Amino acid sequence: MDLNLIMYLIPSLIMFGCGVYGFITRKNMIAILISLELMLNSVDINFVVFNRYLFPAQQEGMFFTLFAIAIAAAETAVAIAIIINVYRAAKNVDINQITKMKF
Amino acid sequence: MPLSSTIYVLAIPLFMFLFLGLVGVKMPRKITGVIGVLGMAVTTVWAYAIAFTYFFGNGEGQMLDGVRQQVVATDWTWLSFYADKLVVKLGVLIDPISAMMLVVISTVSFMVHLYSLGYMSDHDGNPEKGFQRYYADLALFTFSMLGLVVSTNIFQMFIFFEMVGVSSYLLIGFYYGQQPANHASKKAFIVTRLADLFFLIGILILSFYTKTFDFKEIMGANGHDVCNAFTSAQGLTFMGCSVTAWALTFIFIGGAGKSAMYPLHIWLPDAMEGPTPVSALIHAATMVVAGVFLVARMFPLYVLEQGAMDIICVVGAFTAFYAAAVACTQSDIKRALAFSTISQIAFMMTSLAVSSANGKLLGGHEAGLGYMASMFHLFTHAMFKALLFLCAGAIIHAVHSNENSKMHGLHKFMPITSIAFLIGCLAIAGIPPFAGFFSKDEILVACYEKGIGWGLWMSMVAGMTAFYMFRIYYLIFFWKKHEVHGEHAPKDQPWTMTVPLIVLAIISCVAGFAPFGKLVTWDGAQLETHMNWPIAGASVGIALIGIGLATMMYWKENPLPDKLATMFKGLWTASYKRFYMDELYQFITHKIIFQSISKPIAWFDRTIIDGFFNLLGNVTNSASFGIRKMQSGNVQGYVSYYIIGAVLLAAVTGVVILCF
Amino acid sequence: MESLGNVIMYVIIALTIIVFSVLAVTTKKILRSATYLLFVLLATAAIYFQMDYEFLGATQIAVYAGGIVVLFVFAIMLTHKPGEDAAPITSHKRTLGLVACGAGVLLCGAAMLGYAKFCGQSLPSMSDFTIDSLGKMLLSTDKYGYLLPFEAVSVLLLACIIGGIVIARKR
Amino acid sequence: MEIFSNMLIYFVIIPVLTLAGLALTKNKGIDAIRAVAVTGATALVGLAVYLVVYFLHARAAGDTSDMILQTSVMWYEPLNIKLALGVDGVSVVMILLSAFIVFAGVFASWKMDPLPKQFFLWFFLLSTGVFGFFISVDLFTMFMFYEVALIPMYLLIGVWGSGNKNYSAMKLTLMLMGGSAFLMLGIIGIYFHSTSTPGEYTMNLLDIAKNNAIPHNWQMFLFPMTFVGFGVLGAMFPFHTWSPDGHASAPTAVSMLHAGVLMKLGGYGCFRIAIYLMPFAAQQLGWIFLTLTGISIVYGAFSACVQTDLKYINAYSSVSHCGMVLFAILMFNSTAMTGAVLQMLSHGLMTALFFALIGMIYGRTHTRDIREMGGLMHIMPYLGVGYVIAGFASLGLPGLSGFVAEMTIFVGSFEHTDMFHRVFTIAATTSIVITAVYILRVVGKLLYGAVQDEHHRSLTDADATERISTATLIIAVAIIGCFPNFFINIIRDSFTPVVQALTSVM
Repeated sequence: MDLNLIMYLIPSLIMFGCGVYGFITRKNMIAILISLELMLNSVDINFVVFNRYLFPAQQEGMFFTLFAIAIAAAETAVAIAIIINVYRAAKNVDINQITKMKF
Repeated sequence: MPLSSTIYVLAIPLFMFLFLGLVGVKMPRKITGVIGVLGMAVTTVWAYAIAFTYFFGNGEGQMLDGVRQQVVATDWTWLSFYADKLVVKLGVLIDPISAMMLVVISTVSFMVHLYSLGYMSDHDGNPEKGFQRYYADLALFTFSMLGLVVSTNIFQMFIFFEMVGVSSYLLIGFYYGQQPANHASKKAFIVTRLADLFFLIGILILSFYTKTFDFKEIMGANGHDVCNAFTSAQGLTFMGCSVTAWALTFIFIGGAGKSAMYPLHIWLPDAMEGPTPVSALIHAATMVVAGVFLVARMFPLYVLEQGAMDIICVVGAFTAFYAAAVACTQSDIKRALAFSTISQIAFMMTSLAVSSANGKLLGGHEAGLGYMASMFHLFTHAMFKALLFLCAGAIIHAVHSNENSKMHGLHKFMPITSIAFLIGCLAIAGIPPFAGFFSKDEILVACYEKGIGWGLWMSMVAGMTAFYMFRIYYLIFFWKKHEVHGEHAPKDQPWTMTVPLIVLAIISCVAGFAPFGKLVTWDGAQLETHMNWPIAGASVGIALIGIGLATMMYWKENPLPDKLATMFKGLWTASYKRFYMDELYQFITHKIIFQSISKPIAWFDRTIIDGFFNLLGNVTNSASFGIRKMQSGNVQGYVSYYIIGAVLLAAVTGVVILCF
Repeated sequence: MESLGNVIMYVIIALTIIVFSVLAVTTKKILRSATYLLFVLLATAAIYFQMDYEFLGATQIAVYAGGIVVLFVFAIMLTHKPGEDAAPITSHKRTLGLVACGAGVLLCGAAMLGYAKFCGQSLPSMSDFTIDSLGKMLLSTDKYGYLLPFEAVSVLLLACIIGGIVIARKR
Repeated sequence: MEIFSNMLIYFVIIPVLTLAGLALTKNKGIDAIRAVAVTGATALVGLAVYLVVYFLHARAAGDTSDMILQTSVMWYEPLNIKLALGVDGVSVVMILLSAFIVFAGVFASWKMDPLPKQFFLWFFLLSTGVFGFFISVDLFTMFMFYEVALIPMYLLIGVWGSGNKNYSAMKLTLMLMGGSAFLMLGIIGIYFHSTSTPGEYTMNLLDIAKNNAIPHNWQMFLFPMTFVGFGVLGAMFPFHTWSPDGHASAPTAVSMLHAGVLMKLGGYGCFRIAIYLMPFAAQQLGWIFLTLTGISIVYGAFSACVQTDLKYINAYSSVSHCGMVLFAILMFNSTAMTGAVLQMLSHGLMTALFFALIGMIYGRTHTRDIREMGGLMHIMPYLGVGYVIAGFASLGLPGLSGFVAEMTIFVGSFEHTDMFHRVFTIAATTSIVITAVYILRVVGKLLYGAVQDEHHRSLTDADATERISTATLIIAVAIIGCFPNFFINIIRDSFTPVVQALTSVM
């Protein structure tokens, strides 16, 4: 049995779908962030897999993923800082409750 | 006096209108009145001089082989619809009828101007409020009427038709503060406007085929040479009738509106709400004959179109009878006189129309007798009807009422007025040697020539005329002793009012001897007229019967009229109510035009059309409100819409790619 | 033909990813959610190893599994009482989420399977790609050199550090 | 700059300078504001009169070109948009009309309150658009000035209006904007078919007419677009409903300018763009619009019969009269079209007069409901007489402008060789009776009769500025009515190219 491109893409797709679902349904900000990480991760997988299967001579996909990981880390750090700050102000991380800055 | 100076006959009243209307308002009332009268006096003298020059002078081109020629004295291009053809000119056309009309209009107008000095003032002889406006409007009317009769083309005639309509509107509504005058003026204008609409359509049709408005170009000099375009258009038919018949009938309707032919007569009795001198000038002597004048002016064309002529004949004969029947029962003296006017104008119309049969003039060597008679009657009628109205004005001024129940037995108090009124009555009844006898006799002769039925019918109406005129006369001046109300007993009026009465009475006595046949004929050739003694005798006999009947019923107070009224109650009421024509019009205007057309249209506009556009607006609005909810600030919502949208877009693209 | 070990390895990885992804977004306890995320991330790292990208896998483990998940756990600890359940998901949102993710997955899946026959080949061999060349590429400015993004990311990280301090510092 | 040597550009520059002058005045300095406004308006009238003289002189000197005073300056190279100026007889008289109405409008809004400065600013911006429209021969600049004239309307009604002003302003602006959307589509379509050599597209309508390159099937699509676009502004049935509400809410001077000039843009555009450039479609589709305009004429008149608000009566009467303008334009012969321009002149002046008088009466009685007024002639004879004269002009009394215009239209229309058109003309003539009905109804109720409201007895007659405003218009109406040939001679030759284009496709 060959492990071909599609076989890696399918789990990645499902991971992405779960990320979308979680992002839409979750109310907890951290949970939303987790869903976001799922989506990012699935995209990373795609980059790598496409790179590896279709263009084995080049390394762009790999590098892209590398930078994406770095940026994801930065983003998560800032996001969590914001969440903690929000929690400090509102004693809550539920997005439905935090409407003070809306409108 | 050169004929080209006729323009000043028009210019003076126009100037008087502008002067009195703009400057006169600031001047003392009495002075404006005097200026108005003087202006009119000059106009009158000038008009007489023009008429004299035309009839008796021998200027260039006036007489040719014993035929009096039409003279175009002035012609100024006012409006050119097409550069070379269809040009509206304002000009002066002098021919027998317009010269005669100049005399009629200026005489009556001058008399009315003079008379109004006295009439339009209160008890102490001070002029009323609006005196300047009154004289300005009179001058405007005189100008318009003069302009009408000297028109060189049919469009100029239409223009002045409108102008007389407006000045009549202004004068009827002189007492605009009073509701009846207000309504009457509106009614007069709208009814005549409706008629003018038909006139306009007639002009449009006629000019479409002949490509000109000019009388001379359409009918040739003196009406002998009708242009080919007209005769060839007679062959074209529209809905079964020739287009020229349509055109001429429409033009006649225009004239019928001004001349108060049935069923467009309804404005005239109401127009009596205006000051009485105005009624004398406009609604008895001049404006109401504009329709007759119009038909007379286009007589050569009508002769060629027998269908239109027959319509005029029937309408005229019926109106004469109808109005006479109504006049027999009216209690308001001005209204009675108004119906008498309608009846007499119908005489003139009929007389014009009976002149021809099968496209040819009747009467052998007296061809065109009806035309001559009609113009003759127009002339005499203007004089004696103006006289009657001015007398009525004097009476009304004395007793402050139009109702004859308030009068009775005035003969002792106002002898001059009474005699003048009697002369007018005799003249209209057709008793020799007063003016009406001669003209009415010619008309009856013309009618008998057309057919014995027409003659008998018109003779009967002539008898009715004598009856109702003397009924009015007796009810005003005799019947019973006058009951004096208040301090003032009625008396003859000041000289400004009696002089016109006397002058007009004298004219009414002698005008019948004028050699009309030599002066005014349809083609300018002289016409030898002979007294037709059998017919003349018979008509005098009928008139005497009418007078006798009136004397029997109304000379002294007696129960006979009441008894007759109860005996023929339905007929009497119908006649008193003018055979319900006003109610019919009321129904048409209010119930049909306002309630059934205008209201639904206005509703349709507000509800359906406006509603549609409001609906568009509301739909957009509510759609926006619906969409606004999606813009909630909820990122999760945005993501889901984004994803769904992206998926849909991808799906659509995929389907499109797969399909093509 | 792949070795059986690889196939077994793949099955384990795929199952881990699918199961723990689903669990990560459905569990009610937020701390568990973070833990499941950790498993998913580790499985992802395993994919990278399978693809012969050892450095990437290592980074994944170090940064994601080691750094980010720990951050999550700290954050959760700070903001949540232990044992607290997440609020139940409203049915409206669940429908919306299911529709969005279901439609997306179905469409992409359909598209992918439509192209499946073009991807029949097995893992191609990769010419010598060593840490050495990777490091050179990261710091070179030639073609296939990544110095600029590298520096940009470093600036970004610096900004993040400062930003994180500024945001989270007590006032 | 070459463009500044053309006097036409000053019709735009003067209002702009007036705007600048107004901007410099202080908010409270009412005298300075009035002085600037009057100066600007007077300069416009003077220039317009000079233009007429210049035009007549040029024609007399044998200048037979379609347009005189042509100048063209490149404005936006990539799309070949130029600032192209030029006037023919029609534009000359329309400019004269606009100048007169702006002049009278300034006097009619003498006591404008509140914010007089801002009012005059918008007022002159509107005038800029109007004049710009009439002097342009480039589709783009025409459209631009058209929009410039439209937008101030919203604020002028919305801020200074009365009654249900927000609704009316919104409705008016939206409907006219809807019209201009059609129009823009039409103009873009024309642009891309303006020439048969690709890549040399032009917006200059004289060039487009000369190229005559719009394919017939495109004409059938673009003609309705442009005609409806302008027809909305010309209050064509069924797109007229903005007019009653808009006029009823607008302040006096705006009603004057709007009914007097802005609605004329519609008629002018219809013939200058829609018919001139697309004669084939005009011949093919003319009957549809002829039917609609015919309906407008009679429908507007009937609607006016039962209205009770003075401004509504006048607005519906405008629908009827403007319907006649479009009706005559669609008759495709130079007499009827000349009549249409005369009708534009006449209706412009007369409606402006009406609105001025209504504004003055409303300013005194604070009601426009004719059921609540009566016998005003006793109290304010000057205004009363003015109203009667305006009414007479409207119902077509000879000697005033309405008669000349209507008769030219009727005679010209009836000369059409087609029976359908002639029968329709007869149907349209009935409006003269209905017009008389509603005009006399108003006059009878409003001015005649007894005084309805005793409080009205203390009211005053017109003051000096009001007299200037109305007298200007009355004199203009009378001049057109008495000496129509003067205007006809200016106008008529301008239609030669249009009629030629129309007959060539028969």
